[in-house]
Amino acid sequence: MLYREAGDFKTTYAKDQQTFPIAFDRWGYFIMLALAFIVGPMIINDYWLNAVVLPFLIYAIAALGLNILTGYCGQVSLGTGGFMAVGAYASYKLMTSFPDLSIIIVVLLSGGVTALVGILFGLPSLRIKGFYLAVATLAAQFFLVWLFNKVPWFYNYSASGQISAPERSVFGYAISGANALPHVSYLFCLSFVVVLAWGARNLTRGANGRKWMAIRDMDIAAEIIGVDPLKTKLTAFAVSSFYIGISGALLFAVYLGAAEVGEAFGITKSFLVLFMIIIGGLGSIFGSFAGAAFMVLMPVLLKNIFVGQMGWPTDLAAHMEFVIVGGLIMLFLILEPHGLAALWRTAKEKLRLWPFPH
Amino acid sequence: MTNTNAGPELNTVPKLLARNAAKYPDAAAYREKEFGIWQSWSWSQAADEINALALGFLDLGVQPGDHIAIVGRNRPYFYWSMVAAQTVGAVPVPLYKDAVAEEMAFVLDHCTARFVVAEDQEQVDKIIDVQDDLKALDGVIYLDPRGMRKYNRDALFDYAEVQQAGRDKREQLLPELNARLDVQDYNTTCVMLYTSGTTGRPKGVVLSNQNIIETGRTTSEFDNLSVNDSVLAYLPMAWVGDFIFSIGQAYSAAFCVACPESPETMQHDLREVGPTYFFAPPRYFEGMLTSVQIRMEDASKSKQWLYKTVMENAATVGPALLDGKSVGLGARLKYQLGKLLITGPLKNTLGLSRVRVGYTAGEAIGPELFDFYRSLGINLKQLYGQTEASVFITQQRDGEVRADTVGTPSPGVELRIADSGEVFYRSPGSFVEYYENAKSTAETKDAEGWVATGDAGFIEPATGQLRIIDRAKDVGKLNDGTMFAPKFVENKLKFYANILEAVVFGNQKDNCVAFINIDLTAVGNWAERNNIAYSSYQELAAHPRVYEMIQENITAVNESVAQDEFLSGCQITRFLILHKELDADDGEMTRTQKVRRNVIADKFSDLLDALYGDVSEIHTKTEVTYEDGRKGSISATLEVRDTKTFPRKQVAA
Amino acid sequence: MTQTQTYQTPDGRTIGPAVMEMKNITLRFGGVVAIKDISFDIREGEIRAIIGPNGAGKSSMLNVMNGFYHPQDGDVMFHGKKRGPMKPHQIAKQGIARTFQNIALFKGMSTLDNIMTGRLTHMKSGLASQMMWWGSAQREETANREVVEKIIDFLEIQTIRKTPVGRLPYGLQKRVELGRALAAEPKLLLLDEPMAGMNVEEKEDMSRFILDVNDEFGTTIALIEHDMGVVMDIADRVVVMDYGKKIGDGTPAEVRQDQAVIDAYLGVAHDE
Amino acid sequence: MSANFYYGIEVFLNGLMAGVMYSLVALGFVLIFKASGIFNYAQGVMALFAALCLVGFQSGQIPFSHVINATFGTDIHHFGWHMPAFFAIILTLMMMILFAFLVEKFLLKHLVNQEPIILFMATIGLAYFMEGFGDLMWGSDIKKLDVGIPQGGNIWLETNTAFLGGPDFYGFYIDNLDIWATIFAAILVIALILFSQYTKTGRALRAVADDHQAALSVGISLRTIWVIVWSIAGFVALVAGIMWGSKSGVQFSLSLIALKALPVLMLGGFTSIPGAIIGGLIIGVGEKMFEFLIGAPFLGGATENWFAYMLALLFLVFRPQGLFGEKIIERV
Repeated sequence: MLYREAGDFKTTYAKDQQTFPIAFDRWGYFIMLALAFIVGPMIINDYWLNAVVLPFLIYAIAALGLNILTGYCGQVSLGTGGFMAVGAYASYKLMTSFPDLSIIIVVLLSGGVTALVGILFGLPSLRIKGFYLAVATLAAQFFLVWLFNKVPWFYNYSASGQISAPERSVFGYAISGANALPHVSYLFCLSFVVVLAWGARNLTRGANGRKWMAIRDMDIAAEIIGVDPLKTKLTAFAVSSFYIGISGALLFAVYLGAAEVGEAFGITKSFLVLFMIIIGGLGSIFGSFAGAAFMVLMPVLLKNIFVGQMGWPTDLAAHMEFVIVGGLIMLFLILEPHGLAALWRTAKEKLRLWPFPH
Repeated sequence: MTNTNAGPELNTVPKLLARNAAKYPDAAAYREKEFGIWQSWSWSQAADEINALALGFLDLGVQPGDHIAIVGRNRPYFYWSMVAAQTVGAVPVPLYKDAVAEEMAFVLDHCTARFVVAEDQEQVDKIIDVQDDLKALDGVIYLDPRGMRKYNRDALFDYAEVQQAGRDKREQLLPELNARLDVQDYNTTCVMLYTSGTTGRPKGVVLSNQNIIETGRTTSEFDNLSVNDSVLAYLPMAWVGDFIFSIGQAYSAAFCVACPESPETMQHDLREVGPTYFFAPPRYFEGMLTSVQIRMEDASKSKQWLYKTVMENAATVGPALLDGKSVGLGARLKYQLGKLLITGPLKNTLGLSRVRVGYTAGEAIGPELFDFYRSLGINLKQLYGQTEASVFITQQRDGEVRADTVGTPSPGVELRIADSGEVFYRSPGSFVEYYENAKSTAETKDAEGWVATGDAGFIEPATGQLRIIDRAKDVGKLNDGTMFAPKFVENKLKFYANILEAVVFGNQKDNCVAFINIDLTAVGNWAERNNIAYSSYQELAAHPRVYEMIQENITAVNESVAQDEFLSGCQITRFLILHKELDADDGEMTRTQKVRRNVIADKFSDLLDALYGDVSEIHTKTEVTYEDGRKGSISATLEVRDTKTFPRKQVAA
Repeated sequence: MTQTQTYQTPDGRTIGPAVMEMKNITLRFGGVVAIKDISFDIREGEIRAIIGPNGAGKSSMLNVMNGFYHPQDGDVMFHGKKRGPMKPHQIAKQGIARTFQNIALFKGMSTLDNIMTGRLTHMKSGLASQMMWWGSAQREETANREVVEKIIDFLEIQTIRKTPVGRLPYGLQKRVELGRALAAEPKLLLLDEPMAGMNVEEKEDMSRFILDVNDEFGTTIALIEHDMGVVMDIADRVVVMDYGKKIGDGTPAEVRQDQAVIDAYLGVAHDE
Repeated sequence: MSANFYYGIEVFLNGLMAGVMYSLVALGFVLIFKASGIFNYAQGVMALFAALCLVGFQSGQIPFSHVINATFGTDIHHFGWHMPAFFAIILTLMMMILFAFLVEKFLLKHLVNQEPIILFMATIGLAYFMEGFGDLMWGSDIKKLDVGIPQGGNIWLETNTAFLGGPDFYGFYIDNLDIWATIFAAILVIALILFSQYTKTGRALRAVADDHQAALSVGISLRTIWVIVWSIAGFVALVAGIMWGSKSGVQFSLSLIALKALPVLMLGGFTSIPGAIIGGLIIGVGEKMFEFLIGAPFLGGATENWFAYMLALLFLVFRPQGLFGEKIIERV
């Protein structure tokens, strides 16, 4: 209905292949960015930041990462929590061992470290496929968590076995530690999200993306037309882990501040992120965001309803949340197996054809 | 009226090209959807391409006055070929690409073409088939080499290679080129177009630079077309309209000519480029409207309601706004809201949202059809013209648009209505002569330069707008002496979505009868919704319920015909629905989709007799030509039906 | 059979020396012998057909040719060199492309993207530059898009450029798959039953495309079919297989005369 | 022989016992996967749910009492009667059958012909749902489950094996519960095999595993088959629930036995019943022995968490088709 595409035509392949080929979308995107960067910081407050915005941004990165591996390359992974832990502990070790190292570098390096670990656990994917691989990734999950638990070196022999983020700052603004200001950490994470999302989009629309999808859709055919399965899968694992590692680092350094591997990066995290991409939509950048938003907002909402409105004890509310989350996931898979992204796509198609139904 | 002076500065198309290349070097001159994107050429690039090709022509030995035939779908390369031909003093002769070999042979032979620029293997094969009869033919230049690897190269040239040769030999050939450009002037032939002609062999209409350039200039000023405009070139290149729009006007106004990827994707490409200047025959608008209605029928109830209410309001407000009449604020707001919700998106999906000036012509157009597009806010107007006039005879000014007239005389055109009711005109655009056909020339164009249109019509005293009734020669008399104008009735019939074609007979008879062709899309869709099964056009056409529908339509038409003081005699008493669609391949229609009344009359003489007889059923057998050229025959038993007629309105004394 | 001097076909194409030679190939699955001691060659620029009844081992032979199966005995010579143990994707990079009997397109992608995957062997740009969508990556993308668009144009599938292949009718999917193989600009193109399950019209189209490919790009083509009909019209030379053995080899004319072939086809039709 | 050696054997035996438990859960997975191609992540939660219901019925707890109290401010907890274990088990079994029916009706029916991964996700959703539901219904406090299976070390075995080792070996300590579990498991497995071999339904089940059309030809609708399979899986879950429940109390962590069963599946293959059993035993023994020999002494213990997975992983890398799967010939 809103689209006016007549006369919006492409004279070069570069224009034809851009992310938002339709001018209307392009403008919408830029306006949103502007709002996020300019208006966002003004209105952001502690409650929203910690309850919704930060988790959303950080999990969006993880979701992007997992979506690259599972949604684009078709390798189901249940090890996300473990890889986030790698990111978190890497950043912790880096921050504590090199106090002067810029936090930005730290975060990126943490991603790099995670990528390496990812490659390691990705190796079996050449021979193990489908569910077997999914289960195999649990090995990573459990082993890594156990590792960070059992080896004191990782948590600098602290008595509690916890890790806690020292204060670090960018351009003189504290973004981790006690004195971090909401809008600063907001902008910090936002920048990461934007850059990484952009990168993910580029990777998935180009040669790499096609390799990944080829492997996903029909690995044998892919190999026969010249796609090296191992190399391709490993890139997917590496890139995906890089993203997940970064989100782990941010989750720990910027959001949590202190973490104990068991409950911060347990298997439930793996499932949380998995749900995000299922509900959001496999193989879709937009889906990663939609899913993250959904999975972050819903609990907040439910909490407000049951605890806030109905005055239930929190444990009951928690159980109720389980019921509803589980129910919603089933509902979603029944109604729209391809997630919010697919809903969005159909809606958009309808708008473009409006007033015609098809 | 052969004019002796060489005319103004810009008196040839190549000069216009040079002007544009200098004045708007970077403005888009040509676009074509190919390889997934819109390939574009600026005016300077176009000039370069054309000159290279022109030099190539010289290299091939093209002489001034040679005829170069061009056959292919609308592509920049062929427009360039035409201008390149003009540049070297040759005469471009665009042909219909779907013409069969014989038709092509006739034209090529008649104009003694020395070269043909052909699109692809398909066209080349046609020419090879008939080349033995073409003494003058020295070579064929093809654009798409595919499939011709093994062809004998002697008389075959690759378009790109010809251009390359031209570029390579630029230095040595340039002087010759300029020399040839210098001798050209207003009187030099610009193009030769063959009129398919409703009867007899095609005639080669010779149009001079003056014809094309003056028409182009004045008419683009008329609608103030400019370098910012663009047009979609999708109609046959051999048709004068396309030549005027895509060369005459395009070169004088320097606007951009866009070519679709293929005929099938035209609709889609139209939506992509969104031209600002658009011409289409009524058929096209009809088809578009039909598809809109069909698609809306599948829409949800609420959406249909919205569509209905919005269109109702738009129907009154839209045209009013276009005509600059004053509209109440409330209605205006409603219209804007509708524009946001329905009409805007609709225009967009149809690809017409940027259209600033739209024309239709060729046949009468139904009021509701006309109003539909006007209510969308599309400035759709009518013009009346013909090849011999370089198109424009009359056209409607903004704000003076009506469905039943064709407007006031175009700039520089004088009109005269003969006592016979036939329309005559004299204009800078009127043609020089029919090529090698002094006889026909004399018949059509008298000493003072008055040209007979062959159409009967009259000028409304009040508005000065011309109204066309029918082909002059078709206008006849019923036995009771009242006027018989078949087209007038046929058009009224064709306004109904169910009726694709109608052929009415009655000259020298007591009463009128009609052959009907149903519209397979519309009726087929209707059949689907009423789950009526059918396997073929023939079966659907013979269906009793279809007959009933058509009968109702005809009765309605009779009622309205009865209102016309002159033509109330033309009510239809009996009709039948033809068992086949009238088709150009069977010679029943012209390539421009006009019915060939007489051909049909004797081809289906048995049916005609049945209509004037009293049988209620008739068995017949008809020969048909399939797309691949094979012949076959279909036989059917057709029902003949009587229809209700209405008392004539008395001629006001 | 393996004379090496080049010659001209009646319709004026040049047939060069052997591109690929199969030497005494034997392939077993466990106990089952799929291919038994078969030798033949494929010469540059020719259209070579391998025909035989269902279960004759044709597909297995194709899988050996592009290295998906590894024969227990015998050598595969490519451009005169013996081919060592290689992975299929390495062999693809050597310039062997193929299509599949039961279409193996990437369902999740558009026609365009599917054919673009055929270009992957020609795309080298690094991860980083792709992530940035800068320099080499974008140039490469555009350059290859141009090649692919030519193919799309060649196969006359412009209208479905951006349609997800899952939605396409069977015949078109086959065409897209051919496009994907062509995109690799292969030295040797293997077609696995290109006309299987097509109606007459589609078969005609496909044969036209196969001939055009061979004609326009001079691509060497080896194709498998189980019904003789169409193949005999387009192939230069034909290998006939039955029960994993070679029972005939030569020009269509020769093969038609061959008694063993006639028996295999007119005799009791056996399908597994 | 040193005492350590015998302790090693003891660990080995305990490993076997644990392995049996794993197999029990794995069995549930295999049954469902064979019949419907669904990788039922909820199997573990089903065990928890079964156990919760069982305890609930036995102790006459009022379902949803917490919710009711929270919403209406009431303070109700028990009906005040105690139900004999036997009836409670029957009741629970009915519960599980009802559950199977509901799952088919509201979930599976709508997900026919979806990709396996989607179905898998759905079962994860189901797991979440049931976990929350179970807790809402019965409360999340740790409950003791006792259906009369003898517990504690088996004295007879201990005393009669004490002589084996030296002075500091006191005989094998093996929990009666484990022994009973083994026996039950054995019976269960045999029963299942008989069922699938000799009953019409059983054959149908096997047919479905091969292809769905075949199943229909046997004359049983796919949907009934699914209900049956899920009921059986529910029954298996109940047994597992009882064993694990009586061993370590009924609580959330019980649902994690699912995670224990997964490596077993990888080892034994998703479709093989014997695979599930052998796999279970290997894993059970393997992780106990690894912990005993390497984990505890050198790695700071708690290696059971991941050892099973690592083992399965490595194993698969070298034998992707699992223990009993036959070699895959890939075709194109």
